[in-house]
Amino acid sequence: MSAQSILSVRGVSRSFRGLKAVNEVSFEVPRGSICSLIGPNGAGKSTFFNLVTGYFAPDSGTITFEGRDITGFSPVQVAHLGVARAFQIAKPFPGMSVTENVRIGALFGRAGPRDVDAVTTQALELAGLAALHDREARELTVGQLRRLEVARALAARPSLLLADEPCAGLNPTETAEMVTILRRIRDAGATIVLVEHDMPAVMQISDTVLVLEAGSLIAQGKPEEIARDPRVIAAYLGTDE
Amino acid sequence: MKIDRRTILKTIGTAVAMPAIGRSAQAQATDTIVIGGSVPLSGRAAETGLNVNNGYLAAQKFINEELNGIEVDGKRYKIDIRLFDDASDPARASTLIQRHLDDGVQFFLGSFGSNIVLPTAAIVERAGKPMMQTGGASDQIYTQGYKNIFCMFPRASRQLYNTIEYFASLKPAPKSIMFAMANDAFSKTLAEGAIAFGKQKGLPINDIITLPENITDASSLVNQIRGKKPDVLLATTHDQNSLLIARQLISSNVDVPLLYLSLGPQLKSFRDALGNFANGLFFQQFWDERSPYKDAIFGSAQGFASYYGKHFKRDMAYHTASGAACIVAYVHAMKAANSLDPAKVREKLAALDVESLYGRIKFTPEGDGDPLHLGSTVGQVLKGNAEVVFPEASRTAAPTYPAPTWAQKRG
Amino acid sequence: MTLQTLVDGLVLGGLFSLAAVGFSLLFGVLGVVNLAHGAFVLIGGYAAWTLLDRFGIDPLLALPLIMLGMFCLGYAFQRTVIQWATKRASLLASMLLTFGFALMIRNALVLVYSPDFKSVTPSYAFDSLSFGEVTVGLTRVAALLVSVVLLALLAAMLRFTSLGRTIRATAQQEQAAALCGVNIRHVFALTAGVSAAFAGAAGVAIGLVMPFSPPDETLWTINAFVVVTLGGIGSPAGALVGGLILGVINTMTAELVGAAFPNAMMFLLLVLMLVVRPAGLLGNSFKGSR
Amino acid sequence: MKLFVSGRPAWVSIGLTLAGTALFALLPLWLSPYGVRVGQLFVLAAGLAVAWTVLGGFSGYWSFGNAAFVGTGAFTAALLQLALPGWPAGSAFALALVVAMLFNGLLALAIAWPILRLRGIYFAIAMLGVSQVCFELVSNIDALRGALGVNLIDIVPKGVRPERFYYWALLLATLIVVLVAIMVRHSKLGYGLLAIREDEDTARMLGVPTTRYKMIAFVISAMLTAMMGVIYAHNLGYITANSVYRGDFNLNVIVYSLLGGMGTIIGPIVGAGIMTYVTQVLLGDLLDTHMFITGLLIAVLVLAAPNGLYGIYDNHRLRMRRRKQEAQR
Repeated sequence: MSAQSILSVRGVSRSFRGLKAVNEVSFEVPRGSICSLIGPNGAGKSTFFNLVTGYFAPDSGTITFEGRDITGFSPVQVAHLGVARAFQIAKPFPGMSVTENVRIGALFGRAGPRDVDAVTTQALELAGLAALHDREARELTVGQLRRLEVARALAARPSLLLADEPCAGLNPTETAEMVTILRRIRDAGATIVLVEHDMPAVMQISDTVLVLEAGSLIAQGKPEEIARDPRVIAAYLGTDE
Repeated sequence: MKIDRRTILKTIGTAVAMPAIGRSAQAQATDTIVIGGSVPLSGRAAETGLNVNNGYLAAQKFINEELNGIEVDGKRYKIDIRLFDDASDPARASTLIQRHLDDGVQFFLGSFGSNIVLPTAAIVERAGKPMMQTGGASDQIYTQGYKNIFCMFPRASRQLYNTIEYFASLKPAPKSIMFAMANDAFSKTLAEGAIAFGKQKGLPINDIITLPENITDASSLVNQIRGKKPDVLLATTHDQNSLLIARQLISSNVDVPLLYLSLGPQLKSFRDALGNFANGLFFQQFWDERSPYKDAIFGSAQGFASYYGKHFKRDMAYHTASGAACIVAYVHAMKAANSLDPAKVREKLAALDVESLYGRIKFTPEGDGDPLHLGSTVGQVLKGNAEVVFPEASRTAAPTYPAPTWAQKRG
Repeated sequence: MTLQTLVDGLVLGGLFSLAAVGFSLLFGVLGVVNLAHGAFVLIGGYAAWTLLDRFGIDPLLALPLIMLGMFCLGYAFQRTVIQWATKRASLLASMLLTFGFALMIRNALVLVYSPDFKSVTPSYAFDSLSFGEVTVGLTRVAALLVSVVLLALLAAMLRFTSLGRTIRATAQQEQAAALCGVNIRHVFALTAGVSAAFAGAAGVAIGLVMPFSPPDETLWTINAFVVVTLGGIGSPAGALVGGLILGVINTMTAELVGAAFPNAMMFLLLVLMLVVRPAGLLGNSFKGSR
Repeated sequence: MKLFVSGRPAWVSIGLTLAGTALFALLPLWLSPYGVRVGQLFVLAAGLAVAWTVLGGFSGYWSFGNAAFVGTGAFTAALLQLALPGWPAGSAFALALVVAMLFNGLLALAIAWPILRLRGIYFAIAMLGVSQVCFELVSNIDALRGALGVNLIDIVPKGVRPERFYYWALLLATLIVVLVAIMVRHSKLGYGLLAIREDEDTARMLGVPTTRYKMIAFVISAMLTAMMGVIYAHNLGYITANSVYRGDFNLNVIVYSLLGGMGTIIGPIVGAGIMTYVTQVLLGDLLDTHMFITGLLIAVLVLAAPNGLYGIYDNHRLRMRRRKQEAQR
């Protein structure tokens, strides 16, 4: 493992009822980068997130985070080490205010108890939610909810943020906002792994792109390389074979 | 729908806003004697509660309507009985008893079940007011040193003395006696008292079976009887469970020469449910309307029974008579004291020794009924009627022992 | 004696099964826990008592009539009250609603029928059947037969009729069924009707073998809980298995541990079963177990 | 370590609670003894409901069996006092109270892990089962005396009216319950519980130690409920299993919370106040229909105001804000 990579995945497989959802996947995520995971539906992207965050244990292979083998750790343990996840379908706590939502992220993240208020405020500002801080989550729009999801994940002070389709369903303005927010997060020192379908957004912000198809990693590289890769094009558009 | 909800809320709002906690009804109005208390009218004890309730009301009705009240210290008073439903909840009962006390009620009637009677008795005792009751016979009530609590029944552990005497007099003598008791304070002390007395008498009490307070199935008891073939089974269970036990014994064709169900066969509904099969069943009988008792108010036991039958639809039970006797006892005590001072009335209650529709009313120093005068007799269902068969002095019919088998009754 | 105990347990279990299957169906299909179920059972028992006492109609003949009446009651209960509650509040809150109804029904029964116990005793109520060493009351056997036949009919109805298929489909995929043009409200109400009809039938069977009074409603609701937890949710087979096991455990505990302990054992088993296998032995026939 | 992590100042809630309690403590000086006893019922109901809220309201794990802890608390204390004849009343009471709370805490701890894996209705049913098991065992095992009943020692000091003494004792206990609930609510634990209620899986994802938190809340709730149970039992003076393992303790606490506002602390208190007033005062005179009306009330409540009075207030607040925003636009 290189000193620069924060997350390193070696030969990880996981199957469900005989179906290989993730098959012998290996890659490294460099520290401080934005790394996008793309692939058609059912390619194993969400399963992969679940494996890293400890929701499922891999059948084989190892996952190393910041030099530590976290294979088989529970979600709580993984979260405490500094991995946070923002869900594709935003799952804020609907009965709580925006601040309370983010505060929970901060409380159970790596901020010290005295820093909770500061971290919460900071996360709210970073996600552009400061003006909405006393709204209840159930009052927010889809775009605002998505940003709340990111803010809450961020408040945990993660060194690695796993963001599950943060731009899905957003209009172009909202997407642009989200891209800016993700960049700001990276600039503040976190590493981001992104699952995203919005190709323009992916191409805009990714440092590396990984392509999964049917559970296997079929390509990885810089965005412009990936865009030209024939296997990727075939996977996305389908072939007539 | 919004309108609906608003209307509902508004209605509730107005309903809630009306009364206030600290009502101060002048209870002791010039020409009425208020007697307060609780009865369980919902929950498991409601059946007995209703019987007691009707006894109280029958006495009140008779005294007010037929006698135009009672005379104490040269003045005529009507009786005003105020009851509430304690729902067998001790906290609710205590609260509502306190309300009566605050309202100035001087005389009390008790509820049913020792876990209700004891907490309320403690409050009434502390206030120095007398309480007559006919639903709390567990020994615990009479070992607290209370001075103001009186019960128409002897304490539970003494109630079956006549029954045990009867068992001891049986010929041929029973070779084996089985007890089945429900796990509630009353049934348990009732059985345990009888067992202790029976052993003292040298009776062969070989099996003691404990049942839960409420049962849905008596087959284990039936099987034990089938296996052990006791000559006598004495079950201290409440009527619904007694009926289940009887029905299962009949439909399993398991015979007991002497089947004694402490509570059940006294009730007409119980005998009706079993038809011919009820004949021969033994039970604990406290009262029979044919008893030759004279009564200063109703004239006689018979007089009470016919008055009750004329004015109330519900069948008579011994709890109805004992309820009426509570009021009769109060009347006697008040007249004897010639005063409505609760302390004086209490003195006279404690000293009471008077014949009534229910028998000779006399209390032990602890306040429960004198076992000799207010104890139970042994009853048996004969030709569909509840008869008293022991002791011989008060018998209305001769006992049939051993009772005919189920098969004979089928035929 | 152990064979006798086993038979006694099975006969008792038949009653438990019948008294629980309606509860189980409603729980499985609608997710509604009906705390008024025991009260429905009692309504059936009181109906049988009234018909026998006032009109001399034999309870077994009255059974279809009572089931029909209870079906209508259940249908109306669902369309008016429960539907409203589940739409506006949570499923857990709908439990409280049915608790409120249980209180109302119990109180109403006291007012109408007095708090006294009632006993349904047709002429054959005291006859018995003997098989070698084993003797069982005739009405108990009749009650068991009624249970088994009705449970089999219900199972066949769910499996083979179009109503049954619709109910099953709706339970599994509510939205998909709605898209296919199923009138969900109607199907749910039909299910509630069937549930109440079976509660009523159980009331008749219970009335035949034991006296009952209004406070018993709690008992039959809680028994239904235990049966469903033991056997599994939503299916007649689950109710049958759960009921029979419960019955046998009842009589066995009384014989082996002590007559006072069947209830304690029953609830202990309920808790253990929930912990080990919350969906019951046969699982939830409608939704995947979790 | 910072005690409170809440943005909303917990000290305000604590101050209000203390002030409110002081006010309530003075009430007996004006109320009739009957009023004081109604007050007892209210304070008891409020204490039990808030104790239930620590688990049920905050984390959404609705227990249908808190009577288990009322009863087991009462009987632990009663049996312990039987075993210690001749102890001075004060110390026997204190010891029994502490032991009863610890015992119930241990009982809760012992069943917490398996039972708290169940969710929703399954947890509710399992708790109902637990309370029934406790009731049946205490009733039917002779040594536990549930059937015969037990007398508790008299702890009322000379010269104090018993109804006032127990009113104050219950008030003090309820004050403790409410303070503990406020502390839980505003601590990290409280936020974790709320997160569990909103979405347990997400909470786990965010690093909330869900299992541990649920267990802690369960144990706290059980101990507080047992504390209320012990004082209630002393107030009765003599208890049987029937008087403490009461089915209405199981469901009423939920009714109070639903009426006042689920998940809040003031909600169950307000709910307990309203229901006590209605069922014990308004319906106290009714002989044979009060159960019907209580049932009707519960049904109407669920149908008309599924989120309780707090829900009505909350909706109103949201609507007002929305209107204001629209006006600004």
